Amino acid sequence: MNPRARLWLVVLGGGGLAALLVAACLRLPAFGGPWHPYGDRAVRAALARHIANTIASVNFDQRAFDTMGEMTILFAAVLGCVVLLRQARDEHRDPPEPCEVAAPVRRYALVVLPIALVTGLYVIAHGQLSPGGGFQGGVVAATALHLMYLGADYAALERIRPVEAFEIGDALSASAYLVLGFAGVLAGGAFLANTLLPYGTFNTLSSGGTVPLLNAAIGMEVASAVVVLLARFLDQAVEIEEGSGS
Amino acid sequence: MGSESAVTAVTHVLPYLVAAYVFLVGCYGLATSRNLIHAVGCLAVCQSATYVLLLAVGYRDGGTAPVFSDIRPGSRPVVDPVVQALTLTDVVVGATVTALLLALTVQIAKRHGTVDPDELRELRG
Amino acid sequence: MNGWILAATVVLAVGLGTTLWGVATGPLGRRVVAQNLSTALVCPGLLLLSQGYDRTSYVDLALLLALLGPVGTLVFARLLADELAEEQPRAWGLTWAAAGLGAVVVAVLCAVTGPGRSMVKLLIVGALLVGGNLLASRAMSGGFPGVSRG
Amino acid sequence: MADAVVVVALLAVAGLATAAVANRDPARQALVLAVLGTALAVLFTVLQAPDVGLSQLAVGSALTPLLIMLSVRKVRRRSAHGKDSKQ
Repeated sequence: MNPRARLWLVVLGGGGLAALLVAACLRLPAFGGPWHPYGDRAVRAALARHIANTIASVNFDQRAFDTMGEMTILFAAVLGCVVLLRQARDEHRDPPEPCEVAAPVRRYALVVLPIALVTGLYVIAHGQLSPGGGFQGGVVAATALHLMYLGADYAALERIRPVEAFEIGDALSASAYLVLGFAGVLAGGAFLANTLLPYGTFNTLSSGGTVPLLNAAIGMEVASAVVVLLARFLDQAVEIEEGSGS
Repeated sequence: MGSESAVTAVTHVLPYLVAAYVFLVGCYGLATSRNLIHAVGCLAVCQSATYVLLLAVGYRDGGTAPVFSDIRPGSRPVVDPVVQALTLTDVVVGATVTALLLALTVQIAKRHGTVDPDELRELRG
Repeated sequence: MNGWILAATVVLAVGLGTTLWGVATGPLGRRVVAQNLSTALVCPGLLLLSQGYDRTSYVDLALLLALLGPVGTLVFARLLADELAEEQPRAWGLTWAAAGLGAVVVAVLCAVTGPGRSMVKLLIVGALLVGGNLLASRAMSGGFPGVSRG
Repeated sequence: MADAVVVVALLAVAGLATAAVANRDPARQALVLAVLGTALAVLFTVLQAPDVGLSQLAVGSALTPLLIMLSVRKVRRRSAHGKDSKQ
């Protein structure tokens, strides 16, 4: 098909889709309306289990099984990247020479790295209280490590980030989530049911039964997954060269 | 009076229309892209349309976030937490899917030496 | 709608409008400057929104943006170092103006909040925002002189 | 009028999405996507979803740009390498 015919097809199909979408939008409940039956029930259930952040309660208690599905997608995507971006037979590793970075940039990276790591951990730890949680905090902590690459050089990053350890951490935290789920079954409840631990005092770090534990498992899983992912991309972009032997 | 009701009518559907527009624009970019990395970026734009739609459905006028670390429960109306939880996981998982597609693109570039979908089709056919 | 949200609306409209125009057109150097300015202009907007909605927990958003926004700019400054070395983008007037806006917003909010934990958090956000913004500007105009590949 | 800030954020997202599609060079598109991520975070904040906003900031401001720029670098280096060997 030539590009012109393809463009016409896109315009035709897109136009039809646009008309249907606009028609659907006009029949949706008005934006900002007061009727949210599921939301109201979710808030009540979260408060009954002493969880201050209702979103964390939905993610790690009321719909914890869905979060397991999300975690599986994450795990599979990382596995796919690792397989796709492995070193091929006709490639060799060529460590890049250390690069020159302006002194203020280097200093900034070294100062902000620990701050960003602590912020990531803070976001994970307060997941069931204030906005935040394992998903967000994990990404922040993993991104923070890569300030070492941005502010210093690749060799420095490799020293503070042993990829094998993070691969093991990824698998361990994914299985920790499953183990916590099965612990619910063994205790006589259902898979991932939040009946294992006491609910604790409202608005404290240990409140919410198993929610903080599942949250921590997801935080570790996301952080390790992102580190492994970026490590593969950095390997390809910086280190792996075409042609066998050097 | 008439113009005022027209304004409220627009604000009542505007978020949905923006979501539909963002989705369609992303699709257009995907269909006409000449570079696979650009296409992955367009897919990210399509994904963001779903976030906008979900959160728009859950919004309540005058509501605030259902997070009770700094307000007393029941003191203010809150928005729908269920759609927020769906979107929250979607954002992070969407990013890893983007990474998977970029990995595929890098692999295609290695195998075929190009990331232009049209040139790739010629190589095969 | 209270005054805080009105101020946030103005800051966000101006900030997002100018960065949209700056990042979508023109030479590469100008686009990186615009990306850096988006952090510096949106972060005060988020702080004002948190005050306007009377939710101290929303300050976390501004904290994360102040931390990660400059990191994003560093990504571009480092991986586009070759292209940027030819252009040497400099916009110190704009950068200092944006940093000044951030400092003023943080100072006003600190005066309203009064001493306490939330004030410490606001000061951290302000320091990270202004420092990161200035540093990112420095990084894109010759912060990576020796990056050929690495 | 209370929705003015919502309308501003929505229009910014729509404009940036258009710009992200219209910029055909991946490096320039990555810059627009970084700003789009920030604008989406603002939209989520005004729609009272700070959790989602945090998620979007964490992913959109540094992680996605880094992934795209690393892919661009790999693909460019490859094609530069290919041209060298052809000459």
